[in-house]
Amino acid sequence: MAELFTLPVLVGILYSGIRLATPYLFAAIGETFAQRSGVLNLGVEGIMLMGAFSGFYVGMKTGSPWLGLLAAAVVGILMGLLMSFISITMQAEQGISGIGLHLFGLGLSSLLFKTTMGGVESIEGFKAVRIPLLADIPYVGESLFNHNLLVYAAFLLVPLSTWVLNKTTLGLKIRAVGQNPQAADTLGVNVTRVRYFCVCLGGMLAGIAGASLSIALINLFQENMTNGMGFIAVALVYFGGWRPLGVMGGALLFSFVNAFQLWIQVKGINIPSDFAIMMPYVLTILALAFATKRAQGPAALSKPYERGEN
Amino acid sequence: APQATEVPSTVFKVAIVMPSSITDMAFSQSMYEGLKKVQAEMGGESAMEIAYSENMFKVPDAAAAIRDYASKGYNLVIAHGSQYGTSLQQIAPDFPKTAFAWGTSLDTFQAEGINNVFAYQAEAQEGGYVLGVVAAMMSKSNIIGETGPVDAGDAKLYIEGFQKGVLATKPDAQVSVTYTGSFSDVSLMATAAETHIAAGADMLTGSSQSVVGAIGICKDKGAFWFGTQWDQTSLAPEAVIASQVYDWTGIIKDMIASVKAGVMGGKGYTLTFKNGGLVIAYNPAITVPAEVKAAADAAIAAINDGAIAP
Amino acid sequence: MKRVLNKVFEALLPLLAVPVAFLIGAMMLLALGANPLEAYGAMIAGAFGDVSGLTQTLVKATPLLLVGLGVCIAFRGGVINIGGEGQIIVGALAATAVAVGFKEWPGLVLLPLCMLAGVLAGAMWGGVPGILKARLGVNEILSTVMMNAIAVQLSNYLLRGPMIDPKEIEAGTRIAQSALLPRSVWLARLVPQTLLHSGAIIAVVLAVVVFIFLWRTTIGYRIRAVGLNRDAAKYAGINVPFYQALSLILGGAFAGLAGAIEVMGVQHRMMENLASGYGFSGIVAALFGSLHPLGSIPASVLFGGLLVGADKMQRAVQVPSALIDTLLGLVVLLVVGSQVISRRRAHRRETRG
Amino acid sequence: MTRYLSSGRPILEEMRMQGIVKRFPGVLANDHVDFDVRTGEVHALLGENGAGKSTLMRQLYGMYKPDEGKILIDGKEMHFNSPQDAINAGIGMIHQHFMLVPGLTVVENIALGLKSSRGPVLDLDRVEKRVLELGEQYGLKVDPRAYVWQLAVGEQQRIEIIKALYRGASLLVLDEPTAVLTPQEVDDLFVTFKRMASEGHALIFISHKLNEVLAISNRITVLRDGKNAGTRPNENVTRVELAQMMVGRPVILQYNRPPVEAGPVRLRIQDLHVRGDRGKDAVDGVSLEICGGEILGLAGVSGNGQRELAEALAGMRPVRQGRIILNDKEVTNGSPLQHINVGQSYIPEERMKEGAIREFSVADNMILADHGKKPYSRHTFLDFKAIREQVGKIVSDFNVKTPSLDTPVKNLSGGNIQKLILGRELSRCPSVLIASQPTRGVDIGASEYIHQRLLEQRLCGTATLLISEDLDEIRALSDRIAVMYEGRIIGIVDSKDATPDRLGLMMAGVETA
Ligand SMILES: Nc1ncnc2c1ncn2[C@@H]1O[C@H](COP(=O)(O)OP(=O)(O)OP(=O)(O)O)[C@@H](O)[C@H]1O
Ligand SMILES: Nc1ncnc2c1ncn2[C@@H]1O[C@H](COP(=O)(O)OP(=O)(O)OP(=O)(O)O)[C@@H](O)[C@H]1O
Ligand SMILES: [Mg+2]
Ligand SMILES: [Mg+2]
Repeated sequence: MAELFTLPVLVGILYSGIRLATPYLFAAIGETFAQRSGVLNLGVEGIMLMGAFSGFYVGMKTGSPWLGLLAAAVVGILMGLLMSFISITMQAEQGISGIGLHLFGLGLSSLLFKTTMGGVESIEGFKAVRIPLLADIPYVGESLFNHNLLVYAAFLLVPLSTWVLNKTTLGLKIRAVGQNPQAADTLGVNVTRVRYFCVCLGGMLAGIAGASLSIALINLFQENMTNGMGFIAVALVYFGGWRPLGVMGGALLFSFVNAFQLWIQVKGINIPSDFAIMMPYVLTILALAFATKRAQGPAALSKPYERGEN
Repeated sequence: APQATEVPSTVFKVAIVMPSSITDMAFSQSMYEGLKKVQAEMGGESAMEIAYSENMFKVPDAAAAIRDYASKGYNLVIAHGSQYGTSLQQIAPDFPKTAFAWGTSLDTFQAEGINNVFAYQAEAQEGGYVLGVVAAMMSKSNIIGETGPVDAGDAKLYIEGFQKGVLATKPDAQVSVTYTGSFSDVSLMATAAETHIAAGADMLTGSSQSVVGAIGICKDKGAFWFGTQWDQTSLAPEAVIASQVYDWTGIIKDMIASVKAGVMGGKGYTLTFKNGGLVIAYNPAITVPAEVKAAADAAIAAINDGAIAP
Repeated sequence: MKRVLNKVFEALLPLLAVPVAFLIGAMMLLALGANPLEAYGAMIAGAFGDVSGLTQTLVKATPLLLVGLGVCIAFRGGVINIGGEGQIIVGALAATAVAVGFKEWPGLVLLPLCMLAGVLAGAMWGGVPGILKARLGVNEILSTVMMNAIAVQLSNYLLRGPMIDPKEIEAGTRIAQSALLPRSVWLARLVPQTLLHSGAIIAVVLAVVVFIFLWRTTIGYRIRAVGLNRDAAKYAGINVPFYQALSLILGGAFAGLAGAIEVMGVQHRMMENLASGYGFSGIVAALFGSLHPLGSIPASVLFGGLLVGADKMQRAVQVPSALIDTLLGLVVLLVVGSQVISRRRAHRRETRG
Repeated sequence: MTRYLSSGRPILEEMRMQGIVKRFPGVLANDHVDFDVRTGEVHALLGENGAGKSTLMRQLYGMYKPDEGKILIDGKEMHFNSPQDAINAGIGMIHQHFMLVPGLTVVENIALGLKSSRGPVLDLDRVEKRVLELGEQYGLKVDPRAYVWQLAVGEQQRIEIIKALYRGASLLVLDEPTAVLTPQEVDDLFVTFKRMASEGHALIFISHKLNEVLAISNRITVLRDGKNAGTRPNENVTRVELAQMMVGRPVILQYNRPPVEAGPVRLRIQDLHVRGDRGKDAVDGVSLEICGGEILGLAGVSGNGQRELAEALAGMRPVRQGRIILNDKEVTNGSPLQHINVGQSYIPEERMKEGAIREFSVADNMILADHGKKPYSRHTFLDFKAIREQVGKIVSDFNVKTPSLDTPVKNLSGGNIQKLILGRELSRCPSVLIASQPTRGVDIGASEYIHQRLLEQRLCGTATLLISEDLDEIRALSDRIAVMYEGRIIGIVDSKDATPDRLGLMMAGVETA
């Protein structure tokens, strides 16, 4: 065990954990917005796949990861619009709409991949940007400040979204709509518009989350490459108590433990690999079980709003 | 209702049912492309027809597909996954006019009185051993990383063979093995590669369709990769040194010839260096020193004459 | 009578969205160079057109219905169980372990014991999130998602270690699957030469039982009360955390049974990917059935048929299998999206009446 | 020529609703109603529970669309698709059921939907300053930084009023704004309303309290069964006439309380300490004893610990210190079920949230606490025949107006839900009854009925704790009256000696001998 607590290992965990956390952060913060406005979107995974594909495809065809990112964001918004239309305008049960959206995204992304590309290819995605002075900090500098732009962006999203939720009129509307849409409605807040906005924002961020894999972290697309990340991201929203900072805590915990369990295997510690692989899942549950403060979710979460029905 | 008789006898009809997709750059693609090659040799679609069902990870679905193809009069139905064996054993007796094949296994169920099943298996450990020799000789750090999906089946054979090859060449080399617990988790596979590299590995290998994630990391970090099942050079010409390629054409041709001759099963095939089913494909863009290639060839020769049993 | 007819009509109305989904699918098929008429013909014929298709549909519908029943109970109790995947896996593992471990025992004892093992394992897998929620307020979406991943790894471990088929070790292939279950626990085939097994009957009977349980017993009453208004239920002396946990446990028990029945009726051994998708498809089936146990019966058959038919279609016109997921996704989206239309119709009808 | 209010908004000369029809499943809530209000007047709207008052006003505020009829403002026909449209037309509304977001602070609730002085960024300090000013000006005390979920209903009502004042509408609809206020607060509020009217606002005022209606309004319209039963100028009507117009029969406005032999002590509370939502002791050492056959009234301004006391007595809120003894059995920190099993009934203050399940049918709601007992169930199976029989009886005894026993409770009017809950709790023949605000928001006919039932219950030996802010009600029903102030019982007086003045002083925290 002692060999796990050496400096290179800890530095390695820090580096890998931050990278692993990036797609979770984008997706989970997007989902935080959707849920704070009262919409449970279980389709994050499908949106991520569509974002990953479109980001990759456009990036590959144009040679510009920036255009790929833009494409992923746009496709994410479109998927968000679809979810919004079904679950907000048509007031469908949100859980099942999300599962439908997931299936749709899963299928369509592979279908497009098959018909347009036919095989796995790789591209040059976003390059690591070393932040001059900070990256020179001994030990941790390289781990923290030598990443590609999307990694930084994911972490900057945390204070930004906290600020939006708590300090802006838009954030106030989002929080109100998620808790008591009728009250917000009677004050002239357009519940539908706020929810559309949040779900589409969530979709955009989920699209970017997918793209962060395909054009920044791994630089290729493969069918079903997110492999359940979208669902973990939804779970992390609950872990984080619907607060971006908490979500970041959850994403980092999950990712650090995941990075750690790989080190356990690399160092040849003698436990079955399956149990090592379980660790992040088990610890995430345990961490939440023993957390002292538990947040209350948005009261209107997953309840469609119809005026007059009250 | 079965329409077996309506098929013009000039066209040889082959169907294949696969657990992953025809573009997985691994197990399924290797078989599918093998069929395509044979088809081309036989004179295109007028001579041989290929039908496929991909992503059949649910065994009952695969069983339904196998039964369906058999009843539609396909001459040879390939169940390309060892998990399909139990079902095949139940289906084959119902269609004595159809030949079936399955792998990876060597059990043709003749002991159970079934005579229309071929079986095939790739001796993945052979190529693993040879690539292990190459990796050991080219490694500067003498640290080598292997990463697989689940510690079982073809992946296990390959990974253990590779390890043997390394240790036979450099007994003091350090080989560490990680598993991600999933055949499709591209992202965790990438992190596993990252971890191996951080632990000092300069030569990496791995199995399953999710290794594409690991290959990208090798490219970024300047480490080298060895592929298996499929020639993975195209993904990272600067990082992939060599791949063990499965060439199923020999087996396919033999099966077709057998069926045409009226022998519907009972043969177990192996994919080995000796019969040309396994090929080491070097990446022309990376110079492998002559003595390394010589050592690899020597290993192949030793395997072929039984001096080494990986 | 008219009222009932109206209700039935309104329940079926959303199914009119299916053709719309298929229309979109048709455009995709055309784009892929396939003939939509041929494709859909194959789909419908494949799912319902002959004995083989029909039985396959029912085979698929069985786990969907069982999982769906668990989903109904959980949703009625106000908890969202998306842990069906994991619960199926552990249910199947437990049934397999018992069957293989006591294979000499007479079938009369062993068969129910295997089912019980599946039920208990599923109940335990649902119970962990249930108790965590009741005792520590851990959200069940989080814990059930995590429990799914844990179950997969547990299964990986068992199937390549303690539970691996000794024959696999002998043969050196080491395929991760268990030994074959003794014949004494195989569920009887209802139609020879097909996979349709008596588990389908068990599922339908249980649907009726769940209906009675939820609407005719005090425990069911409490579960529904807790699901609709926790505060009021609490004031009425109902132990809210207990019934929330109970609904998750029962949800798990049904999924666990689905797993047990799947190995005993279809696969006859435990292997990887046994659950894949049923946990989620069961939610879809339950919701198509308006979260009503009896409604879940036709909904499961319909959804099962869709899955089977789509596979057939893929083979008939040779399009990538991804098209199936796309199409299913569209069907789900459009069907739930159009449920509001029948709700509004009902509302209008009652307002006039 | 448009005239303007002091706030700079245009004066709304006249609002006229013509032939309004609104249907709900099984109910004709508004049946060709004509109604109008003019600048400078307070027009009161009266009617039994479920008469259609709120429905009419919700159409005016754009929350429902009328099935038939027109809404005219200054002669121009309006089509309101959302509250936003109504707000734009100068209409404001205080809703009967609070439209507050519990997880937001008071200022956040007030700032919601308003333009911020700092563009997209909130400026809560500025809102807070203005809220404090308004509170000062109109005698509405609030803590702007508290979370709404921490507040008692009375405080929530004040926030609703401030919210409306802050927005400054030309036409203000007040749907039962006084239901949860103390008499003093009501007096202060009326001063405000009168001033607003004299400035040129138009006000619509809904209340079940006839004296309030007579005190404030210029004209009075009575709705009965969705129809306009008549509009009268204030000067020409009396309480009795109004009551008769509403109910269709004479209403007793005075009760007689025959003396009852006090039985054994049934509820004993000893030095009880209970934490409030704000973390401090909301109940701070309360001791009380109530005997069988006795009604103990608990008066006090809302927010002085009554809610927390009631919740602790129901087993819903942990007791930090002290004991609760029910029928000689200690139930301190016992579950609600334990309380129920010892023979306690409870009528919660927040009825929609805690007293009933909206989606459940009338029958299902009736058996909420007793579904596990005979005759409702046997061996865990519910007995529907027995349920329908019993429930049918309670429904007709308590005169609950419902289309059927299978109607979801959410389709009943609030007053009828109230009767349903009361019927349920009283028909269990409790030995101890905790009744929180049992007639709040209930029409006079129904209140009369509820009061009579409470008095009957007294005759058969129930010990009742009656928590109410309605001093008339407390004085009419109670044998003894305790006054709660800042978490303590500041005094207990015999109801004979409880003059309104004396109670008022005690409620303000002045101990009188
Ligand atoms: N959203 C709704 N759905 C169905 N029925 C409704 C709805 N809202 C009101 N009703 C019904 O319409 C009728 C009128 O209700 P309304 O709320 O207007 O009464 P009210 O006069 O305000 O009564 P109260 O004095 O109790 O407030 C009642 O019978 C009520 O049950
Ligand atoms: N707390 C609530 N939350 C949501 N809807 C409610 C609530 N209370 C009442 N309603 C709805 O309002 C409709 C009409 O009831 P209304 O608002 O007129 O009640 P009320 O009799 O005035 O209430 P109360 O007497 O309790 O003040 C009901 O049918 C119900 O659907
Ligand atoms: Mg009302
Ligand atoms: Mg009322």
